[in-house]
Amino acid sequence: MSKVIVVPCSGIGKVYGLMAREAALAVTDHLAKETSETICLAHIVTGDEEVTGKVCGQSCISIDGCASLCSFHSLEAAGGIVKGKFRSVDEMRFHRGANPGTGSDLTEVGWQITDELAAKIAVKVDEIQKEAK
Amino acid sequence: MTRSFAVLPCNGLDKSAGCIAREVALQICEAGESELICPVFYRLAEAKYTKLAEEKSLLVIDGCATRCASKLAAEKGLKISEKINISEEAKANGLALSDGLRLSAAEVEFARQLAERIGQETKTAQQAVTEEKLKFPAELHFQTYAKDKFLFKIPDNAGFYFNENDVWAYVSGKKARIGVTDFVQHSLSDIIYFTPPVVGSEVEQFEETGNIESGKAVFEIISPVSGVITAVNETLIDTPELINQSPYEKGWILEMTLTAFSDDRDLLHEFAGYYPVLKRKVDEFHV
Amino acid sequence: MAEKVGVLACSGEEYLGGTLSRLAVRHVMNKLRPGRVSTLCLPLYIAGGEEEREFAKKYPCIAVDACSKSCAKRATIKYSGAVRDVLVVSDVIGEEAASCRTVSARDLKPEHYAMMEKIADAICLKVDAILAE
Amino acid sequence: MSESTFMGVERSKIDWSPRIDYAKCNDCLECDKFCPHQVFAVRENETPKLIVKNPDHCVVFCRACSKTCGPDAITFPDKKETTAHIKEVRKEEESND
Repeated sequence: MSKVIVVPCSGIGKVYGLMAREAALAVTDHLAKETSETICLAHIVTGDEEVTGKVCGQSCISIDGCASLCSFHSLEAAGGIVKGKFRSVDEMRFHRGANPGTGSDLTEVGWQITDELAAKIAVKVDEIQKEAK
Repeated sequence: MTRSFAVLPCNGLDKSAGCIAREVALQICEAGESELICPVFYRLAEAKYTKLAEEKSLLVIDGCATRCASKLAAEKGLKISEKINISEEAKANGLALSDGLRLSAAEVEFARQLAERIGQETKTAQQAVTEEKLKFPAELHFQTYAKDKFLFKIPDNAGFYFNENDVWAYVSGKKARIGVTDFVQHSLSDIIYFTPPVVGSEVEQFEETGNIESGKAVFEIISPVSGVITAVNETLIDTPELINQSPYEKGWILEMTLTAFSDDRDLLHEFAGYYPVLKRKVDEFHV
Repeated sequence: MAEKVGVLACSGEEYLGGTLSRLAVRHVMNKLRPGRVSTLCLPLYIAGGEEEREFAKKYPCIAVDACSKSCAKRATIKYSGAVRDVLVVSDVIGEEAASCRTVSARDLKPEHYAMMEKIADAICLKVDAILAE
Repeated sequence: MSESTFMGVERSKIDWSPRIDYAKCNDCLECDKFCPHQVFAVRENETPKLIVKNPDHCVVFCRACSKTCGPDAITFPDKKETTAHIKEVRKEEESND
């Protein structure tokens, strides 16, 4: 069975981009290593045949920092079937007033929020895999 | 007939205002069908209380200006239908709150009267203001100011007024729609919370009417005009990012019936006056 | 003379080079050349980032790519026109390091930060050259 | 940021800034942490520790810092009086022009 493609926005300007990136890596490197993988978003943006071939028609999860939904839109543009749509900024609503860090470094609470997000994404990966069976 | 609410009091035990908020809440609940939301237990019983707040109209009782109960409601995405603030009520009634945490006789009486008033009040303000509909332009025309990669858009349609607190009002007849300018949304960046004002409440020019908050800061929405609030953009409670995406259209904050526009106008800019103010702010305050 | 330079990192999620490109660009923007550099979000090109596209058309831009796929460069050319210069991370720190699978900031060691600084210095050389034109 | 004018009136002619009631203030400094305009200043080892250092940096009609104040130690001038004062100054300046 093919792996679920998990793509974060990695937005460079804000901490939310880093949180999305780290949540994606936690899923594809640890929590759902066997069942998910990531692909460079920059590569998807170029629209190369090589990469659209990998994404088109596949189950994907987008993890965006903010409401611009860069990852989501780029995955859709490449023909991916986005079955899970997450935003790190939404997690902040459960942590009012918390300082998650900067676009370069996360604080302890920033990592904690990122891990919570990663856990939710891992559950979604499982669901998508079960559905596929 | 007494009205029935889901009552969310601040319950703060470290101040007399909090203790009075608790007393008012208890009295309202004892007098009728209203039910209490315990702010402390809310942390553990989210589903129960969220359901309750959806079934009944929500009355929020804040003790002091910190307004923890309102903030809790906003955080949980609850729609507030009425709101009172004990410190403000006390001030309006000429009652000086004591420092002690046990209620004085005067405070008990104050709480009783307040509870009675809320239980019986009818929403006259709200009923009175639904007659005229606001005509908002189908299409806005923007002028922009670019700084680095940021584009600041300002509508130059007739009918738009701005205060120097970066809040706009679109005025049409007796009605106005209010929102924040592009400068606010750019400076705040991703807006995560919207604390709405209460429909039916009366606002004076330059009074706060709700706030919005991002990871960077809280922004008080300072009303450019005086009036009675007739509508709040409720979609912003769940999707406050609409203010970032569309501050003049989908991200509008509230509508009101104007009460003193000819006076208010003296301290408002039209596009030509606000545009240089915005430019100066953008140049000074790098986003 | 240009007053500002736009810098785009590929921020690739698959290799260390992507992580370092992202961090190095942020380092240049915040610490080494504050006020002279704007970072642009690559995936915003697709998600409708009018501001990013317009900036890239108006100001000279440098693409910082992790590998020879040059996604940042090619995406910028596709959506905004030209790039003024390109830095390929693997040219600075070597192919092997750039294609290492360590991607998360959780796993970065002092030697990775040393590489990041090397890349940042190389970006500064290019920024300065454009600003001096 | 400090704004040099408000509605065309020199900022220094408008008396709008937080007033701290030191009998209530508990030096929690939440107001200072909150305010992005450096209105307050914190002085270590001095009494009072918290002062209003740059009153003219305060955004006219903003009262947001008072809401961060647990002990309710911050108040602001009367809004109506301030509004009337601004209108008056504007009128004076117009007639001088």
